[in-house]
Amino acid sequence: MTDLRLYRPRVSTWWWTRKRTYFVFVMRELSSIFVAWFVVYLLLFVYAVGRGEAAYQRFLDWASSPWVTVLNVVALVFVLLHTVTWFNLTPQAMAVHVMGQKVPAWHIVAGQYTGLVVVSGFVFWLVTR
Amino acid sequence: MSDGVMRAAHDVLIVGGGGAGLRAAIAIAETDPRLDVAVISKVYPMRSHTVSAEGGAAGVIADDDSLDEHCYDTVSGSDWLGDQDAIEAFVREAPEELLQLEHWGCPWSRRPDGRIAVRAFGGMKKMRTWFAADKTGFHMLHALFQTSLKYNEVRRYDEEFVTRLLVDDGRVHGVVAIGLMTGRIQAVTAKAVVLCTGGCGKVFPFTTNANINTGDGMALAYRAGAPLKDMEFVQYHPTGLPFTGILITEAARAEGGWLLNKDGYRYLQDYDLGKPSPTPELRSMELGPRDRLSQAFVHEVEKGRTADSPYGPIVHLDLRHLGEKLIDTKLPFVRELCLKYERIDPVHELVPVRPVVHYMMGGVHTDIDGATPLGGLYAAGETACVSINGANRLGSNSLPELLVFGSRAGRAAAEYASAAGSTPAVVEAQAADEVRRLERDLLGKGPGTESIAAIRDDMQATMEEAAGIFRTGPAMAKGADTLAELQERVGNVGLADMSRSFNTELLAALELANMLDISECILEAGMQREESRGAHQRTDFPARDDERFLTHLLVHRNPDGTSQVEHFPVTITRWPPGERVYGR
Amino acid sequence: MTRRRVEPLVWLMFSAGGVLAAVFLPILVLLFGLAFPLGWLDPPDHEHLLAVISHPVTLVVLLGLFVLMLVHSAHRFRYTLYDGLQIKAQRTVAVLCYGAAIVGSVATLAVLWSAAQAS
Amino acid sequence: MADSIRLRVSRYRPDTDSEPRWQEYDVPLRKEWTVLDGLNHVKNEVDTTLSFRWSCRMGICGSCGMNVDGEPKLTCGTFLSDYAPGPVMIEPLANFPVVRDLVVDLSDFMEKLPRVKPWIIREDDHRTVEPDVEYLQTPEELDAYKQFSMCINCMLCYAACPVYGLDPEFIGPAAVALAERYDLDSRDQGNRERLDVLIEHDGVWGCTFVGECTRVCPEHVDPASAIQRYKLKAAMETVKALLLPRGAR
Ligand SMILES: Cc1cc2nc3c(=O)[nH]c(=O)nc-3n(C[C@H](O)[C@H](O)[C@H](O)COP(=O)(O)OP(=O)(O)OC[C@H]3O[C@@H](n4cnc5c(N)ncnc54)[C@H](O)[C@@H]3O)c2cc1C
Ligand code: SF4
Ligand code: F3S
Ligand code: FES
Repeated sequence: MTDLRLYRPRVSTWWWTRKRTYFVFVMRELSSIFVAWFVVYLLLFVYAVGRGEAAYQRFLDWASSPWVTVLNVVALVFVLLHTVTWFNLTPQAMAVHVMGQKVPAWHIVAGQYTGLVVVSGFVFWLVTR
Repeated sequence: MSDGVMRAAHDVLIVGGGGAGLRAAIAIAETDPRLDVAVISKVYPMRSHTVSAEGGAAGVIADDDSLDEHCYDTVSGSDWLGDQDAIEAFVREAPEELLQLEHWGCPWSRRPDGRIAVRAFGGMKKMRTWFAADKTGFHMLHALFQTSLKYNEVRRYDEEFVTRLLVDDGRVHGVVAIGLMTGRIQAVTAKAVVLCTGGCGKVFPFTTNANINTGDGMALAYRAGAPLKDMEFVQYHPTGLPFTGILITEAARAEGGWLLNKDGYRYLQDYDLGKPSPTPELRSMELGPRDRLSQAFVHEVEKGRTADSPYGPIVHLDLRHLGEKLIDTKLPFVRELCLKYERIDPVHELVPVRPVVHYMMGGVHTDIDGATPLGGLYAAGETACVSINGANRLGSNSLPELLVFGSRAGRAAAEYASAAGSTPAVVEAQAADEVRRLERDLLGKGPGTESIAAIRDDMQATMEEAAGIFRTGPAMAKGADTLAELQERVGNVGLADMSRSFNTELLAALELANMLDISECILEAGMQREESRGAHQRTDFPARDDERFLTHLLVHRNPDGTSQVEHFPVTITRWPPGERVYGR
Repeated sequence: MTRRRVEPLVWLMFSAGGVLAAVFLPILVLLFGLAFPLGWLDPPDHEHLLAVISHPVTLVVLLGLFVLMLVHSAHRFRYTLYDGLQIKAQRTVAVLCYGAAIVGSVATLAVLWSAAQAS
Repeated sequence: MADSIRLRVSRYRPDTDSEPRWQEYDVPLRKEWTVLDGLNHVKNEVDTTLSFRWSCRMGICGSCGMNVDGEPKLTCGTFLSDYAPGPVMIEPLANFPVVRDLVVDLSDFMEKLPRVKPWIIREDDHRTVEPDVEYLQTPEELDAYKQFSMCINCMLCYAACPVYGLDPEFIGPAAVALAERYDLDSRDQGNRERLDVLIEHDGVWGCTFVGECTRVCPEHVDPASAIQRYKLKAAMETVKALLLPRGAR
């Protein structure tokens, strides 16, 4: 009788650099950092607004400093990655039925982009009015 | 056990985890939950060859259908060689079994009102073939396998290869098996053993069958002293893809596909199979029985009316007129297979096809309850010959056969096991012998002068030559001589692989030995049957001869390894032998 | 009855946060992160902003938005640490991630509340 | 087209090797040859000691999965010509313990599968048929679960899923797809029982929706979808249980 000597491969720490799809996945997940960053940023913004005109102005000055700008550009890229991937995955995550018929995936995706446009328009209107 | 042969003991041991084996296991678990049942299989059950079945399973359910009509189609399809008592039981129980499977979750295709849908099939006068699109066997097998998981009492030995039956005094007491992962050889004893090891298509070079279909169960039974029945009847399916031998299901023709020769002519009309009509007619033309269609192909080759391909002559299957929608709903797998393996889209193009070895009508001789003449040994499924298929099986009769006779054999084995005594001590010595044979004569032997693959190729070529769609006495005799030489040569095979773990070379050697024995039986029986009936067509005896051969042939193994053929009466109940009429 | 577990609820919040982040963040980052500070657009005047922010509806909306987005990112980051860096101290990671989200949520409440009082 | 192609095959023999090593073979390159045909050529003509699983050679038995150039593939449906001029790297399926050469150990899945109760559960648990009574199911009801019933247990999805690679406790894509298959079957009433299993920590929650399982699935089962849908269902059930305490369902 022989004992089984199984070879158990180890997953390397860098597994996600080996394949494009894995890499995109990890980038997608890292968008979470920038989501958190922007929540913090917005909080600082609200805080400044609450503190008065001068604080608000100081905030805007700080926000236009190069490093904050760079951070926000990167954040925008990751946030867009989040939006696109999230929209693309939604049809997989839920099956929507309307009158017994399964709604085709592209309808759901298109619906979300419509939502994006409407929400963006509304926010834009609200703050620039 | 002495000699360090590991041992496990059960009440009933089922060899094979395909449709028949799993059905038997569940039947036993349901009959008597106290019985200790085990299933041993050389592949994981869901890999068994039942998974490949495409077209469907016949069972009378439609309002305009009747049990008698299914019986008659099967009897005439068998060229009157099927046992009519078995056929009647089969036809009666098939719908119940199929419905049972429906209750176990099989996703049968449905009619708009939610009832089971049925389709036409070759040689059947009514629409009675249940189907799950064109992956019927896959869905049936997975439904059975998954359902079997709920019976905790069913023990499984997955990926264990049975090499021998343990027999004492005309009774079977278990098996010896090699665990593939560990290479461990162990004896598994049981009060009753049910062989459900499937077909043996791999004895031929060009077959729809999977790699595992090496007829192990037939060889095991034969060597243990149980006779094989009707081995000369090998079914050629008329529509296999060239090169791979992948099956294009008969359902493609049942849905309205045409067979065309190189001139685009529906040639079947020249072979007494009816007149062409635009929509499919039951028991006519493309919906004739498989033996007749395959024979017609050979005649077309002789007339020079087939097209050429790198892999021999072909004809065309035309599905274009069915339209994309029908193909995608009823025959999606056919389209997928054509696209992948032929790079052809059947929606727009003709599919090249040729006859291909598909099914073994013969097998281990059993009675209507799956019992073989050996005490405690049962068989069911393609490895068994009950027989309902006689000289030619009708498409879609095999899947329900697995269920009906799987259940029956399971129940009978359970009953036998409940009454049987304990395992005699002599089987220990036998098991030890077998371990020695495997370890010393095979694993320990070292390199030899012959290669497994070369002998296998020669065997397959010999069988195609000698036992093809048309046969002659002299060709079969010559084939038998070649097989005898191959039996010699196989003694000089050595194994380069001496490791224990997953030694597939050892398996190939054991399977080759099994296939050689089966090949000999096929030719032996073929030579004895001096007539033409169903799938056994002899150009030197072109007519059916009910006087001499309305009988089964049983091949027994003599102690010296030679074989001996015996006649065994066919049971006729209500349908006296008549002419097989199709298309009229 | 199903055993009560927190995973499903956290996951639900994660998903809700994901949806909100996907539809709200692009425009918010664009406007507040880049366009206003860099002067691509004239920043809204303080009074208008204060009015919007201190409106009770805005308060509730922003609170929901921020909290859910924080949970979203905490949850996602937690699994990124598990899988991407194969961090074995899973419990610690979870406590830190969700802890941060909770701290952030409390801060959100405080900031929003004080801003609302300011007007 | 060149007339031969090189296979770089991962070999591991537990009797002698402590870890896998590469071995190269040149095989004929023919347009109708699959990777499996190449391996069989090696097995029959070149090196009889190479071990791998295969059976149906038509993409339905699920036994021939291997990593081909790093992607989990059914080798019987993967053509050598797509990798010309080569070499083609052939490794055992990733994320599983290797038994020998290209053969991996599937016991983990075989143990997990029964946990999700992949069989029809009925309150009136019939063990035998009532003759003539069929459970009706309309084609639409069939379509609801059909896709998830196509799984051939080939394990490509497990080989592709990094989460499974990192945490073998994770029940994995195919098992959840099969649970979902029965949940969505109009004949089944076992949702509750399966939920109790999948709502556990090593059930669906480990999945971070990498989506690779779906991308590599040869049968278009879309297990990623099954898992996310399951999460939604589990979450809804939990909310319901919170809002309606004491089993008011
Ligand atoms: C391509 C194809 C399509 C078909 N389509 C149809 C159809 O549409 N309708 C129809 O009615 N019929 C069809 N058939 C026929 C039918 O599928 C088979 O006859 C049937 O599935 C055989 O089932 P079985 O249970 O007897 O054996 P299998 O399913 O072949 O199972 C055999 C089992 O035995 C085990 N085994 C074998 N040898 C050993 C050993 N030495 N030790 C341990 N275990 C062993 C194997 O592991 C396996 O589990 C088709 C056949 C083919 C090839
Ligand atoms: S879900 Fe797809 S990839 Fe996974 S085992 Fe099933 S068939 Fe294979
Ligand atoms: S790849 Fe793995 S993480 Fe989820 S979506 Fe598929 S199971
Ligand atoms: S050999 Fe069956 S799936 Fe490839």
